[in-house]
This record gives sequence, structure tokens and C-alpha cells, in this order.
Amino acid sequence: MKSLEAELRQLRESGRKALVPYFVAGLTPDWVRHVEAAVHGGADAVEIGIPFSDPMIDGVVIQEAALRSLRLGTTIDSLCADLASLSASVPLVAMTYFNIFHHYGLERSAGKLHASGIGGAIVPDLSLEEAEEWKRVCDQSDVATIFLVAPSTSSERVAKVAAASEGFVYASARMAVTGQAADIGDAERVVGSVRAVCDTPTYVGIGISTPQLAEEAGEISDGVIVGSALVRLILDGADASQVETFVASFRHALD
Amino acid sequence: MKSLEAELRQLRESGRKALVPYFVAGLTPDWVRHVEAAVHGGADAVEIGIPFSDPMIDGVVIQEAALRSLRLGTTIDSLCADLASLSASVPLVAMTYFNIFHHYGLERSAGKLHASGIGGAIVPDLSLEEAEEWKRVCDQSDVATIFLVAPSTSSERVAKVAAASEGFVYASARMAVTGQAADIGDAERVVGSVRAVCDTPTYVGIGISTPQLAEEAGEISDGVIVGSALVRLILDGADASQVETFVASFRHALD
Amino acid sequence: MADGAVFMSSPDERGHFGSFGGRFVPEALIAACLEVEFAFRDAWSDAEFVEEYQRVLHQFAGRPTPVTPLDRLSSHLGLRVYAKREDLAHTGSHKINNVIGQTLLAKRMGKSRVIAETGAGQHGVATATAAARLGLECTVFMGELDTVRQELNVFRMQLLGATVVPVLSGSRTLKDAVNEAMREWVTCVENTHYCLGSVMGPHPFPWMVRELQSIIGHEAARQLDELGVGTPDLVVACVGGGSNAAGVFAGFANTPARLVGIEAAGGSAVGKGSPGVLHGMRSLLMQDEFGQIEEAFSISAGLDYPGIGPEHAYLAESGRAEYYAIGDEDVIGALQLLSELEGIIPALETAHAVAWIAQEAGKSIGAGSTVLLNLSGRGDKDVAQVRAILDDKS
Amino acid sequence: MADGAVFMSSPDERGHFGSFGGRFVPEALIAACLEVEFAFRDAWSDAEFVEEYQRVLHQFAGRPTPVTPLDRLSSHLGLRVYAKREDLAHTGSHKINNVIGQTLLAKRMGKSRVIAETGAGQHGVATATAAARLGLECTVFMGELDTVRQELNVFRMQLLGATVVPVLSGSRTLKDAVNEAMREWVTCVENTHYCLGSVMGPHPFPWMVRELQSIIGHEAARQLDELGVGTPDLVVACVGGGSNAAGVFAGFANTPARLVGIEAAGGSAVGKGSPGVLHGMRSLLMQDEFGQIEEAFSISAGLDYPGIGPEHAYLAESGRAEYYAIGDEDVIGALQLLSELEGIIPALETAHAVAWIAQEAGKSIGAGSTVLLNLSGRGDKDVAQVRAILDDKS
Ligand SMILES: Cc1ncc(COP(=O)(O)O)c(C=O)c1O
Ligand SMILES: Cc1ncc(COP(=O)(O)O)c(C=O)c1O
Repeated sequence: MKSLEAELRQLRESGRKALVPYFVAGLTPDWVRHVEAAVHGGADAVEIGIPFSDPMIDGVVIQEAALRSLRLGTTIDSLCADLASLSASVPLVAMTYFNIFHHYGLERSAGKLHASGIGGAIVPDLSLEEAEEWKRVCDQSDVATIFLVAPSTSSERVAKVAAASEGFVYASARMAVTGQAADIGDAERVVGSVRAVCDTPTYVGIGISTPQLAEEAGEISDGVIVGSALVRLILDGADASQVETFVASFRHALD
Repeated sequence: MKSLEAELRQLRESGRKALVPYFVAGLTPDWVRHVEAAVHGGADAVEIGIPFSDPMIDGVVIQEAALRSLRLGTTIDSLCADLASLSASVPLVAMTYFNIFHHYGLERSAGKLHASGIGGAIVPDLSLEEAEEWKRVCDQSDVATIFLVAPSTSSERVAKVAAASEGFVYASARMAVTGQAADIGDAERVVGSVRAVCDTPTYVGIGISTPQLAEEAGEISDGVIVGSALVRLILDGADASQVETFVASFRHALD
Repeated sequence: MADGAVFMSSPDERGHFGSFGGRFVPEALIAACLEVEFAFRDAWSDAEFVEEYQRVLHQFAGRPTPVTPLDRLSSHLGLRVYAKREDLAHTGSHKINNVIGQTLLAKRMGKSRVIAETGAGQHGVATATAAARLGLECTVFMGELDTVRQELNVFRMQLLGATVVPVLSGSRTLKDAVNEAMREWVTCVENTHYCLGSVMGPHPFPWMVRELQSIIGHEAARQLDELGVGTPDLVVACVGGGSNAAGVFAGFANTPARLVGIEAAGGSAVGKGSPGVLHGMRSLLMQDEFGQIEEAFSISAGLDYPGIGPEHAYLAESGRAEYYAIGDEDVIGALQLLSELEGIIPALETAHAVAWIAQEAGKSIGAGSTVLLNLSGRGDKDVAQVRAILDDKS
Repeated sequence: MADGAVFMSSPDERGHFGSFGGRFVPEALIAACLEVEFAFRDAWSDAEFVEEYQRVLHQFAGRPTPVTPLDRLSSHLGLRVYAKREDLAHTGSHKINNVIGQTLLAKRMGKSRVIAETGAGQHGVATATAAARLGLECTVFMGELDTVRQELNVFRMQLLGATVVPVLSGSRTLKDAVNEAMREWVTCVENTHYCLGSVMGPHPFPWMVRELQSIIGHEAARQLDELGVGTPDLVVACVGGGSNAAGVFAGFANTPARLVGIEAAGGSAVGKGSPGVLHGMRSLLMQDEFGQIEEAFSISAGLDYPGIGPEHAYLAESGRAEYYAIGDEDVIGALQLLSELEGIIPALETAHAVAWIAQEAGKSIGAGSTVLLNLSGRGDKDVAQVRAILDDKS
């Protein structure tokens, strides 16, 4: 079992619902401070989005943030360098599209993630069928490969995908790209289908944009991922203390 | 033999080359005065153009004149009424496109021409093959049917066309629409081909725009038709005395 | 309609269809018309020429064009409508059939150059196309107003190597372009063929162009047979000069099918015209009380012609074919109807025929009737205009 | 090139062509891709479906398109050039072949709606057309910049009843339109089929689109046989995503013919790209040193794509096909050449292939070689742009 999963299982055993905020790396010069603020606000792990020019599964908010970050010159190397200054000690998970790693080199990518304290990676466009080599190199670097399960994933397939997912299983609450939503959609059914086949911690994401929704999702899962709502806040100029307040409101709802 | 031809044969016998200026009827309110001035200047017969919206064989000058005359409201009836005031006694020949007569009624047209003192008609788009009925009604009204012979007319055909032409044969000097030119083109050949088959007076037209060309054409034929050059003058605002001077210059060249 | 009469065979030896047709041209052009007539008679009875013409239409122009069952329009109207797809022919309309034939003929006659008139530019583009293929020089006469309205077609012709001459005379539109082409032809008959664009003009053009377009009707008749439809109850085509209509009618003239030609209300030579002589032919023309030719006005440039081919005048007079007019106001809706239901944006000209079918379905066209629509051209050339009209409305 | 290798058969069961292809999509779309794959496998082996697809291509889209011997271009270049005339297919390019197949498949899958991406609008218009025919709802995603540059094509799609959604993300061009269509698809896989426009995207699209386009090559091979040409020395096609090239190559992949794909210099995924993953596939992509996708820039919107279909990447790697690039500066001249010599105004995309043939005639294409040019589309959509460019030059 990779370190990330061990930590997250431990978290679950502690009875605490995991709160995983998502940041677009390099979105502001002080983005690492935002990450720290989130940890102060109660985040249990942090998702670090590595911006890609063509974020196929992301909605307008994260698209805009990715583009802005790219214009500021963010690269794997730059963001890993930035992370060296991170003072909080919290599990980190990278999220990006496969071409970034493919181009950087798979082995080199996994090594870089590990060296930067990133214990897992979500690569939403890397389907299970294409993930073999990536999984192999991640194994060498103790990087957990996190897969998504979607409402459209057949039950036969849930078994395979969930089994392959390390650290946690990303349960997609709806058939939609990242963004804000008014309910937790199909989360219960998706989490149920995962639980039926494995006991890996299962977090709900996609559209968890209010504490209220986080609470609902937390009730039926092991944790939540909060993306667009937080990124929106930062795009609109929030400072670290506002980030902390925002994350704290979710923490409060989950506890 | 129709009256027009008798008169024109007599003219030829007198040894005089016929000078036939062309006017667009109704081009100016005082157009009949222009006709009179031409007669004073030495015209032996006058061609009266009845304006048509689509003058297929006319060049830009006569097109412009026809359009202007039409805008002033010229019709067969109006121009025939105008002719009532003509004080000169000279053979008149109408020239227009067939649709004008076709629409006015063939019999009615011929009658109207005759009643207005017009002894012949040139209908350039009425080919010999289509002229049967027109010839018939013209016979009833002593209106001579004048045909053109062109440089492209085959010798077999010249025989037929020239034979059908009454009053005179219109020898087209060139393969061109009405307008001004620098030489008498194929006039000699065309006139020769007509002379080879009949002794009807044969006049050269199309491009006879200077006294010099009239002189050349007169030498090889029985007369000339002067159209565009004169119409141009009138379009440019010439008064009756200028018309007279213009025609006189041609008269002088021909004599 | 005379019993036992045979329609759409040859005109008489002077080119008459009943009292219409003939050869009303300046003497200077008689020889040229005779030359064309003899050359065409000779070529058209020469199997090699006919084969070459058919081969080029096949290999170059994409014939046979298909007959498409218009299933959704049919349900919508309660009819069985089939479209003969001239829009799929090279350059986008039936015009190519004629110009392929005439340019091959020009070459056979030893001409090195062709001239043509054009209104919206369809015939001009087609002529420039066929001339380019054979390396013939090409000059196209186009009313100055039309060169402005259809500037992209002017450019297309230029791309194809043709010279476009803006016509400044008269109303500066199609009828003046015909006059100007005739004027030009007088000066260059030696080396130049006048490639007339419809079943109009002096003999042999109305007959020759109909013959060259009759491939439409003959193909369609065969294709409807193959589809199990047999002879349709109606054959409907739009009519400007009348070449696409003549072409499709030719395949059905001696069947029981109703033949229907649809004119633009603003260019309705049958509906509003009277017999007259223009552009070398006796036919039905829109003219004023003094015999001056009236300008046609239509939303569709290709129907903007004050006359109609003489054979149509004859078919109308004899009752063998019927002619109706459709006003501009109904044309856009018909274009939209066909586009939305069938995925075919028709030319505005063609949309007149669609509009009439839609208007008469269940009325003069009995429910369940089989209708062959001659889809004379595609609407790509018209979309900018249609958009402007729809923008204006909203 | 491996001896005895068979090219352009099926990819492996995960959709790989060598190391290229595959299915790199969000988990949410896996089921939809599988559904399409199974439905297509099933349909494609169902004689009734194949017959219907062929019937619609024949009756509606005008297939077979002809092969035209380009005699004057051939003399000019010292070659024997033949053109497969996809410009004559309904809507003016080969795009219709694919969309007819995919819309029929959508209907078979019980979908009521299709979505599509489009760059210049050709694939969008084709999809809207095929959807209208079947009464399917249709939404087309188009980069906002492209909606402005190609406003008439936007209107065309609207006339055909489609909704056009301007894409505001990223560079606001074709690659973003693909992203946006994928995003939309995630939300509506239940009732919606994503009708991808080229041999790209996740498995089964590259294979399916190639299969649906292979009718080009199969027809052409048969037609060249009928013309007595047999296997040509070269088969040349332009390459954006690569669907027309794949379609024509499919007829000759296992003959000795040289297969040549011509990219735009500004969108040259083979020439300037490197392996990468985008839009659901592993292929060759233009990308910067960090793996960010670069925008393509070409005079021709249809080649303005930073990637290439994965099978082409494989054909390039294996050496079975060759890929070269032609710069904007040579394209207009090639368009003029074909227009003036043959009376065919090609699409700017196609003109790239013409330019390469003209450039290589007598060099890498030996004198007298037989060349099959895939004339992927007509230039009508491009004439305004070409005019503007020529005006600028003069
Ligand atoms: C598509 C189309 N249909 C019809 C016509 C009318 O011509 P005709 O009546 O000769 O077929 C034109 C003329 O330009 C046309 O482009
Ligand atoms: C005429 C034409 N040719 C080629 C292409 C390029 O597409 P592909 O490479 O998929 O054939 C396009 C795309 O729009 C096109 O319109």
C-alpha cells in the first residue's frame, strides 16, 4: 500500500471526513500560501492542479485559472520548486492531463512528484486501459494512481477501476465537467457502487461547491473534493485569509 | 416598285451620291428641326430611329440616345405626330427593332408609317426568314422593306436578301454594331457582292463617321448612312445650325 | 392539348415552336447562327461527340446526379416528393450541362474563344469552368449592377481565367448583358462562339440548349423507374429562361405527367407577358404598352429575366405545360423548409418550385401524388442574401 | 516498412495503431465510447446498415463521386494526374461520408441528438445536413474566432436547423471546439452522439471515421481500374485531422502506391510534432517544451489542427505513408493553377496537395507518373478569403 493510501485510511479510521480542496498551481504568485491557508482552515489533503492548455474535463472556472497560470509561466518544474516552500505537512495529490506527464517523461514525472512530496496523481484523461505504464512507474516512486468512477461507469467496470485506484477513489457526483452545482447528483449511487467492490477511501467530487453539499456528500462517503468554488474565489482575488475562511466553512459542515 | 425606291433610283440616276443621316426620334424636343437642318445641309433622305429599350445592334452612342428619348416619352404615335410639323420634303425611312412594330401591330405599324410620310423601314433584327408577314403588310402600305447585307452574309444569301430589299440595300461596312470607325472596312466587298446580284441602290453604313470616310464609301456605292457621329453631336447639345454644318460637310465630301 | 401531339421534338426548320422561336437577329449574325446550327446538328448525330459530351458530364461534372426521395418533406406535405439533384453537379447547378456541350461544340467548330452573358453569375461561372477545362479563352458579360451584387462570382470567373466585362448599358442587368454579348459576337464570330445560358435566343439556341439539358429528364425518368416510382404525377421546375425546366420536362413530355414551370412573380413572362420579339426569339415577354421591354425584379437573380424560352411559350399556349408564379415573400420560407427537413439548402431559384409544391399540396396537387422536383441548384450562392433578408425581417 | 505488413486493417482491441491511438478520455466518457464502438462494430457487420449507408451516400450525397483525368494539369506537369472529386459530394467535401454514417449510427443507437465540433464550418455544415435529413437535433461547437471568420457557415448551419455554440475557451478555435464538444458530451451521453469530424479522438473514432471514409479509396481504385490506369504511382491527399487522406489511402494501403499526406506548414503534426496525448488519442502533436498544445496557424481553416489522426502517426512511423508540409505562400498559386487549367476551384485544404504535386513533379515524382489527387473539397467557401489575400498582394 502506498503512503498516500495509508494516510488516508488512517484519516478515515479517525472518523474524520476528508476535505480535499483543489488549487491550480501557479495561479497567483503566492499560491503556496493559499495551500497553507487551506490546511489551517481544515483541509486534510490538497489537490494540486498542474495547468494544461486543453483541460477537457474542466469547466469554465478551472479553464480560466489554468490559462491564467500558464500565462504566468507555470510548469511542473516551477510548481515543484514553489512547493519546496510549503510549510504545512499534508498529503498532496497532483491533478493534470496525461500529456503533461507524457511529455515530461513518465518515470521522470513520477520521480518529480515523489521528490516534491506529492503522494498521488489524478489523471482524468488517462483511462484504466491506457494506464499500465503509468501505474508501473508510479509504483516505483510511491505515487498513488487515483482513478475516477463516473455515474456512467458500468458495475463490471467499477470493480476494475476502483481496484486500480490507490489512495482514494474519486467518485464523480455527476455527468459533468468540474464546476458548481446545486445538488450532489448521483454521488450516493456512485459511492455505493464503489463500496460494493472495495474499501478504498472514496471521495466525492465534481460540483461540491457549498458547505451544505459537502455535508451531504460527506454523509455518504469518506470525503469531498472542493474545486471550482474555491478556484473561483481565488480568481476573484481572495487572499490567504479568505481562503482559510472558505475552507473552514466546509470543515465545519463536514464535522 | 415602291415609291421610296423610285425616288432613290431617280436620285442615283441624277448622279448624286445619297447622303442619309440618322436621327433618334424624340431625342430632343426640337428633333424635327434637326431633321430639317439636315435636309438644308444636303441630306437626300433621312433615317428616323424609333427608340427601343434593347437596341441589340447599336453601339453606345445610339443606345444612350434611345434611352434618353424613351425617358422623354417617345412612342410611335408621338414621333409620327411630331413629324406632322416637318417642313422639308425628303424620303423618310424608319429604323427600329421588330418588337416595336410587333407590339403596335404589323398592319397598323405599316399604315402609320405610310400616313406619316415614311416610305421605308429598316428592322435590323428582322431576318429575311422571319419577314414574310411584315413584307406583306408593307406591300399594302407602300412601305419599302430595307434589308442589310453584312460582311458575313454568304453569296447565296446575298442574292436572296438583296432581292428582298426595297428602296435600297443597306451594306454594312463591317462586323460591328453602329458606332464610329477609322475606315470603311469591308464596304467594297459587301457592295460588290450586292451589285453582283441586283441593281437596287446600295448604301454603306456602320462606322461612316467622317466626311473622309463618306467620300471613300461614296466612291464605291450609291450613298452613305451617317448615324452615330451625328447622334453623338446631338447628344452633346448641338443645335440645328450645327447639325446643318455637320451634314453639309458630308455633302461636300460626297459631291 | 392536341390529342396525339408529340411534344419537345425538334422545332421546324426555322426554329419555330408553334408561333414562337425563330431567328430574329441582325443579318451579321445569321451566318454565325447557321454555323452553330449546322455544327450542332452534325455533332449531335455523331456518336463520338455525344459520347464525349456524356463522358465529360460523367467524369468531370459528376453525372448522373441522383434522385433523392425527400422523405421528411413528403410526410410534411402528404405527398411523395423526389428531387433531381442538379445542385450536386459541378459548379452547383444544371448550367454545367449546357456549357459542357457548347464548349465542346465550340472546339469542334474550331473556335478559340467563348463569350457568355450572366445574371447572378451561375452561367458565367459554369462557362468559365468549361472553357478553362478546354483551354478556351472566355469573356463573360455581366450587368454592372450584378457585378456589384455578385462580386464573389466575378472573382470566381476571374480565378477560372475568364475576363468579366461589366455592362453599362440599359438597366445594367441580365437582359442588357445578353444585348452586349450579341454586340460583341457580331465583332468576333470568326473565332468566337456565343455560349448562351438558357433555352432562349435565336435558333438553334433554344433547341440546342434544351437538347443539352434533356439529360436531366432522361436520367430522372430512368432513376424514378429504378426507384419503382414510374412516371410521377407532376414534374415541377423553376423557370428563368427555362433551361432546367426544359431539361427535366424533356424526359416526361410525352407521358401523362403534369409539367409545371414556376416563374418569379416579378419575372413572369407567361403570367404577365405577351408575345414579343427580343434577343433573337419570338416569345412571351414582359413589356410595356409600347413594346418596350420591362425589367424583371426578383429576389433570385437567376429568375430575373423578362422573357422565357420560346418552347415554353409554346408549351404554355398548347396547354401541355402549366406555368405559375411565386412571389418573393414565399421563397425564403420554402428555402428554410427544405433546409430544415432535408438537409438541402436550395438555390433561391429552386425555392420557387418548392414554395409552389408546398402551397398546392393537398390542393391542386392531390394528397399522395408523386412529384418530381427539379432541384436546379444549390443555395450556397444565396446564403448571404438570405441572411440579410432574415436579419431585416427580425 | 515491414515486409508483408498489412496496413489499414483494424486497430488492436484498445484502438491502437502501433503505439498510437487508444482511448484517453475521462471515465465519464468511457461508457459512451464503448457504446459507440459496439454499435459501430455491430452496424458495420450488418449488411442492412451498410446498404442503408451506401444508399444514402448514393441517393442523397451523390456518390460515387467521379475520378476526373486532369489533362491540362497533366501536360503542364509532365505527369498523369487524376482527381477523386469529393468536391462534388453534397455540402462540398468528403465530410459528408462520415456524418452520414455517424448520424445513421446515432439513430440506430436510439439517440435523438448529435453534437459536433467544427473549425471552418465544413464538418459542422455536413453534420447539420445529415442531422436535418434524419430529424435529429444538432448542436455544433465552433471557436468564437471561427464563428466570426466563417459567419456564413454559421448561418448555413442555422438554416439547417442546428444550434451553433461559440466556444469562448482557450484559443477559441478548432481544438477548443473539440474540448467543448467533449465537455458537452459528458453531460448528455444518454441521448446524444458526438459526431467527431476526422480520424481523431478516442477509439473507435479514428477507426470508425476511416472506415466511413474508406469509400473514397475503394471507389477510386475501382474507377482507376475502369479508366485503365490501374494502381497509381502516388496517392496524394491533404491532412488536417486526416480523414480524407485516410479514406483515400484505405483503397491503396496494400498496393505499391506511394501514399503521401500533405499538411499545412503551420499545422504540421508529423513534421513539427512529437508524440503526445490530446482529444482522447495518443498521436503526433504540435506542443511546446512543456507539453502544452500549440495553436496551429494555416491559411486553410480545415488544416488548422495541431494534431493528426493516430493511424497517420502510425503510417508515418512505419514508413508506409509519407507526410510533407506546404506553406501558405504556395497554396494560392496552386489554387489558381487548378482553377485555370481544369475549371475546378479547389478548397484551400486541397490546394496544399496540389501545390505539393506541382512542386515535386519531375523531382520526387518521376516524369510520367500516375498520381491520384484526392480533391477533398470545393473552394467556394474560400473565394472571399482568396480574393482578400490577392487584393492585399497587389
Ligand atoms: C439554380 C438555378 N436555377 C434556375 C435558374 C434559371 O435558369 P433556367 O430557367 O434557364 O433554368 C438559374 C439561373 O441562373 C439557376 O442558377
Ligand atoms: C475540403 C477539406 N479538405 C480537408 C479537410 C481536412 O480534414 P481531414 O484531414 O480530416 O480530411 C477539411 C476540413 O474541414 C476540408 O474541409
